[in-house]
Amino acid sequence: MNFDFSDDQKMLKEQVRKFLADKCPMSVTRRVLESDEPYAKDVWKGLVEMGLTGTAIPEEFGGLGLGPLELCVVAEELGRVAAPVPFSSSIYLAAEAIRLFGTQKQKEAWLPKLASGEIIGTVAISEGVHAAHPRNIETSFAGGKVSGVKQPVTDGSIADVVIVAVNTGGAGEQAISLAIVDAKAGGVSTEEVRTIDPSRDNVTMTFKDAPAEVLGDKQGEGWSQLSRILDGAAVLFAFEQVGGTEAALEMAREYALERYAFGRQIGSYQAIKHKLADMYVKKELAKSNSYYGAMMLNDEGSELTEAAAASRIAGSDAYVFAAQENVQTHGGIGYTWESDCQFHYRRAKFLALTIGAPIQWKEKLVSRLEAKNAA
Amino acid sequence: MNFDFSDDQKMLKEQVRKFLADKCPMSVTRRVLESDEPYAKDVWKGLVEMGLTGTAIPEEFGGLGLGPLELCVVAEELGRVAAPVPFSSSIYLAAEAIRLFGTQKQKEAWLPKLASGEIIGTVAISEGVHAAHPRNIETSFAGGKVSGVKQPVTDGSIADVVIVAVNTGGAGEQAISLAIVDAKAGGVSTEEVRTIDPSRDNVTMTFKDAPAEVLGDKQGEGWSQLSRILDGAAVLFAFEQVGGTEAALEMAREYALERYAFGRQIGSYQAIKHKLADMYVKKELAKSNSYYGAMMLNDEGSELTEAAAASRIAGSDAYVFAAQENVQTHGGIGYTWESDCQFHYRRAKFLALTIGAPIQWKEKLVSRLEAKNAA
Amino acid sequence: MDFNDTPEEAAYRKKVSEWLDKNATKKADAKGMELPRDLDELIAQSKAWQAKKADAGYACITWPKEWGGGGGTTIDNVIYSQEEAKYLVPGGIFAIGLGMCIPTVMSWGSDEAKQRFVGPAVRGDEIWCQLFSEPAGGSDVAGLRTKAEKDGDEWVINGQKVWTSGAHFCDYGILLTRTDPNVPKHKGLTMFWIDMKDPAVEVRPIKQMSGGSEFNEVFFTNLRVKDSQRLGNPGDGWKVALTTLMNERLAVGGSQGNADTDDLIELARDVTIAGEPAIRHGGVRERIADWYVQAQGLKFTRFRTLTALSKGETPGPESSISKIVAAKKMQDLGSFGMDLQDMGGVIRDRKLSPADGAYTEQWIGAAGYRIAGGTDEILRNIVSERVLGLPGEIRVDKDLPFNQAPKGK
Amino acid sequence: MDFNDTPEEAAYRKKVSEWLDKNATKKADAKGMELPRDLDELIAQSKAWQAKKADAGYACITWPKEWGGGGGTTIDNVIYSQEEAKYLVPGGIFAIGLGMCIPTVMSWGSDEAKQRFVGPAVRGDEIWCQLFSEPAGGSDVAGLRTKAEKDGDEWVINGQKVWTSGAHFCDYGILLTRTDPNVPKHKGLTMFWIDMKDPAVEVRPIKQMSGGSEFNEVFFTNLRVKDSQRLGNPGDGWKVALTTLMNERLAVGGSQGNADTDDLIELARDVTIAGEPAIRHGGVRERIADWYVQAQGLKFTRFRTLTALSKGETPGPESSISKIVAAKKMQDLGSFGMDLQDMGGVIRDRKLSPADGAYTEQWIGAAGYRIAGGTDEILRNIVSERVLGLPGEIRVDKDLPFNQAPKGK
Repeated sequence: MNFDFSDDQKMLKEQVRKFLADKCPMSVTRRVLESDEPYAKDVWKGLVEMGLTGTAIPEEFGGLGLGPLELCVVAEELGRVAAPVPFSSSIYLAAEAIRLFGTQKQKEAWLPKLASGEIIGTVAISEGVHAAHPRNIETSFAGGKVSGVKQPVTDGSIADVVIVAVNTGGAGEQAISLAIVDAKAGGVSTEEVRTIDPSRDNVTMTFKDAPAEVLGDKQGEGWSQLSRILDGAAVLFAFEQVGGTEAALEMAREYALERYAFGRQIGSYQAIKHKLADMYVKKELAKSNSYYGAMMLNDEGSELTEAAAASRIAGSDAYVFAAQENVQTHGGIGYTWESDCQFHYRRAKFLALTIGAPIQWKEKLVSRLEAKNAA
Repeated sequence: MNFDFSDDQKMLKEQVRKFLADKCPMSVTRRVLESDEPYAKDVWKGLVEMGLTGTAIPEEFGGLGLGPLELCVVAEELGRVAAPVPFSSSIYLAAEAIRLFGTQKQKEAWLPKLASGEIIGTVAISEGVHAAHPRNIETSFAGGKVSGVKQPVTDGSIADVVIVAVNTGGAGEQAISLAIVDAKAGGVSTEEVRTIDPSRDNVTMTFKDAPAEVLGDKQGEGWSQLSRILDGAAVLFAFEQVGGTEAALEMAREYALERYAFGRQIGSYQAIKHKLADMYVKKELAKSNSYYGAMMLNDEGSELTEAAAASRIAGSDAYVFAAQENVQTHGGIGYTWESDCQFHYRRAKFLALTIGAPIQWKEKLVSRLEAKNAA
Repeated sequence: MDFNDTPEEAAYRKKVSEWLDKNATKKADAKGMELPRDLDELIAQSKAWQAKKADAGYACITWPKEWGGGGGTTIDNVIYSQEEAKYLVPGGIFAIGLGMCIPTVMSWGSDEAKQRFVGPAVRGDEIWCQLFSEPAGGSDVAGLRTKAEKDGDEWVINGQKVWTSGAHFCDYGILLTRTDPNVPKHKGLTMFWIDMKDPAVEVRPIKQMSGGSEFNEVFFTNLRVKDSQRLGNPGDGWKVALTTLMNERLAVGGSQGNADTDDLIELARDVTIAGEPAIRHGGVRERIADWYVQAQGLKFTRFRTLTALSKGETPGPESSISKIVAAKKMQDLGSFGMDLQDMGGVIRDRKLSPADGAYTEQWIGAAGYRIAGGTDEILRNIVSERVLGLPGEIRVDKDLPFNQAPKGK
Repeated sequence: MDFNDTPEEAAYRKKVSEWLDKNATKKADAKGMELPRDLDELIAQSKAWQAKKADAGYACITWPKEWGGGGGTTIDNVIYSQEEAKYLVPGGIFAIGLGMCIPTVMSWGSDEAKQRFVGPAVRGDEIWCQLFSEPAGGSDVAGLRTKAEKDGDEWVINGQKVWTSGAHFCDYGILLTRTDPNVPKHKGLTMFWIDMKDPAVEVRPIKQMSGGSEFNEVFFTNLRVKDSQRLGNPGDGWKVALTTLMNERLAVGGSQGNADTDDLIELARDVTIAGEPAIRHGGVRERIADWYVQAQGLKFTRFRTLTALSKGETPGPESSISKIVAAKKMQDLGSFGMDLQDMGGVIRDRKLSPADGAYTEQWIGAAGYRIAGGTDEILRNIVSERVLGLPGEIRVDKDLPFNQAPKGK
């Protein structure tokens, strides 16, 4: 039984944590949120220099050739500071998509640049407020050209390469493919879209006959590819959520210890004590589920989908709860613009929705449990 | 705006409350629960003598000719003491069924005896652990004879007349009729079935060619009749649940004031204070919904079904929560057989299930809301 | 049991709606029309409308006529509000002044003060705000630190207030200060009325998480007020403040967010879960049922309160539960509405979002609503103590001089 | 990151399972077989099995060999338990004695006491119980009132204990008494070991709401014990008790009820909601997902703890959350399983109910499980104080002599 990260992985975590504590305090997140700056270039640059963008990219493609476990510890630290950088879009999603399903040629073309941070990638799945599904993805791919509108696309205004879920015709899931679009090769325009978390860049992305090629060598496999890509991302997002939960709990804890009401620390009232205990309980459940998700991801285990869904459900529940009750613990001051509480409040919900809402993941999970139970 | 009971109705409530406080303390409920006694005959006799069994039965059939509102105030008091009597089976269900849908002849045959308490009635709907539905009611009615097995049937071992949901063939809801069976006319046998609330009588009732006639003059209307009967019962059950919630909250409150831990009344700890506040909030929501249910029932209003469902959902939620947290507030002693906490714990769940679980009623409610919203 | 007016109530309602028909436009008929977004215009319109109401006896309906009120009953007031709500008329900016400040002046002010201020406030000529909360206070209002020191027959005031609604357009305010730090905190307070236009008063808007700014910080630098501006005796400030606070939680209790179960039904028809219409999803349906039952429960709890009022009884404590339920429901329903939009739920743009963006706005707003005018936790304390009679919190600072009580940073 | 044993662990596991194969029957192969329902038979079988384990070094694996233990590591102990759980063997009746009582005797007892009691307890020849809780105590264990008065070199004990597991078949017990009511409550306690068969000890079973009787009340009427039966100094009883209590919450933490999400899936396939299969109902599916995630979370939290153990680290506080989650889940899942059976959900008859009546039994049992060995509320206090470092409760009785502290009835 060795259900823990290795000493090397823990050391990596410590390095990332130190770097972000130093270079990415909440004031940086605030700067990006309040300005037109799409992301914190200085922080991103530092992460690139540490080689973290290449963590899980094979050495032959310019990465460090480490695995998902290392990516998980990085994710937890990025989540802890609500880092305003395109790491999840470029690495958990775009790079992983190409690493998993790209042809040798596609890997050679894109992975080295993504690893080196020379370019930024993202994925474009959603087409508005309707959950993406083989039946409602209308963006088309024909004759090597993609046309359609994706919304929202996270980090879309800064993305150089976009993995786009497209409809290539055919029945059910076979209708969907994933296309690689070079965002700088024309036919792609973006318009900023306002979201609940302006510390992350989001756009409406319009494709007009944008040159593209299918990811991998076969069409019609996009839906199952997307499912696997999102399973992996769900585990990594869950580590960001665990980190964020820990940070929100720590903020609430510190305030509860320093703030006095009626001559007592507010942290001495059971309403606050038990609220924080509940945050802690949810955080531990999320952490333990995420550990298993990390292990399944690392082993490409047979329970990856269940473990990923469980990580996402527990992680979203923990972070949203902690972020909400952190504001509540702070009282009026916690609801002001000046307070840092808002960054977790926004990011928690952003993470819980961006790769699909928990209620959708619960469906995915239970379908699997049903199948296993029937077997 | 007069959203309250009348002074006469409040006076009636006071009388019933005084009588039950005197004649039906928890020791009586305990006596019935611990013995083979199917119900508290002495209490029942008193209720009959006060004419309460005839409350909502028209004078021409030997009742007091009062309405549902009066029945509601009686219900609240019966619920407060978790009275071990067949009032709900005989009056809210059997008598109401006959009053609403019986022929003149059927009313003349049964209502006077039900009003006078000379006989006891009940309904037989469920056939085991599968929610009753036109597709799964197998008890048959043909050639004036009912055959089949109903389980559980509340107050079945003491019932003289039973309204039975039967399958008379045909499609969908038209397959269902309600039959009146004279339990003493042969063909009916009962076997006691153990339930979570032994202070109420419950049996498996077997019909073997039991002589019967259809309720009303037409077959195939049973399902819609049953729906209306259960709407009315839901409101009356909700008043029992409100009464029970108030009693459980009062028990918890008294214990929280008299019990000391670490040198303080346990009622001085926020974990207990806020728990009891939550009980109070749920109780008030249940009460307010039930008031509207009572008004709709009294007016046969167009929103009766929505109001009844809302009363049942809020009432079940409030009483089950209050009963569970009353045990929790009492700690170890609350879990002992000697404690009276168990009577609310049992009765709360019993009431929440007996005329259908809340999750079924939510379906009924939302179907109506959908229809209205579409309109 | 019915929703009908008594004959008297019906007559009054008829009179009111006839007057409203003459003097205002029904929302139903007001297509396209809306209240001015410009604050100055809005204030001007509000003042004009308030004056009209005062002339007709519909401003401060329950107050005696000699004070410019309507000399009516509480239920008259409820009926008027129900009817006025059907019309497109400005309102709100006088609520705190007439609901909290002026009643305090009337109970504790000098005859001169009453003569001077009540009339103009009723007519809407002058607007009032309430200055109690402080950064250090929060739920513990009496923990305030703004200092007032006697200097001849004047008082010199220094300190800061926070969460003051309307401070930037108000003419006057009632201000709670600490005049004696050497006695326990509830005993050293004194109340004054002040001129908000005094240069020694600085108002700064507070930006909220939502981006809006409905509240202000107010700073006092050597603000000098006459002893005659005192409301009640020195040291009686807390007793005076209770007159005011009585009404606050009612005042806040209103808003429950825009989106409700009907919107949710429409949204659920439009979006899908695992490819199926969300409205067919049992979990969505259970939430719709639960929130509908809560909304109905609150609505009919209000009706029970109104009934008590119309019988001349003082309403029961039921109303105290309203905000506990409404605030959490507002947050959860908003949050779930966003979930139903899946990845698109992060969008905060009224044009792109269902229900005009209501889900997102109420999810954000609820974070403040769960705190404003009494947090969830304070309200549960109030219910358990005032309604259920459970013991109050242990007050370690009860008998300590304020300047010796533990305060943290 | 993996679930594999280290080579040492694997070797030990192999040794264990080979021994178990020789000496017991796998549950998988034990069709029809079951442990005796008769208490005396069960005790006899339990003692025989415990003796066998002791001979093989599998009783008290972590204890030194000279005390009859196995001289093994904590993880050895975990591995043995994991393996033994696969076999149909009696266990449990020694848990409190060996988990709580004997360790207390070993830390605080005289050499004679250790020599006399440890060996027989390890072999299962003698069974021990723990006598701390009292009617007046509850969560406040130190509030106990059972009196021990010195009389020569004996103590005379009068009073009552409650919630004592196994008192009716135990040979000995450790008893916490109050020897000085004139000092604050934690300071006036003294611990003794006692002979449960002494005629001055009366054991009465407690009937639970569930109908079962797993606990007892124990009454002492002029029970005389030698001063040599004292464990620790007079007045040090609380310090001694902490040795014992350390382990209790772990001991209780186990049971989570029988029915879990797999049973729920099967039940939901069988029953209907509004005529449709309940398994298709999104609300049912969400609950299955949520409870599955909780169960997995608890399982992998245990794995994290085991990993810490196998690395020789002391496990983190994670384990303290287990019962908070498990107890409420047990109650809610049981309750919902009953709801799915609709009107039939009231039936309490294993023959007529799904999952052998598990939903009903666990719903009733959970009412006690949420209380036993630390209520939900006490456990949240523990997490917030010991894990998060938030302030402890204000102890109004902290410095008061016990006989002057407020106690209510």
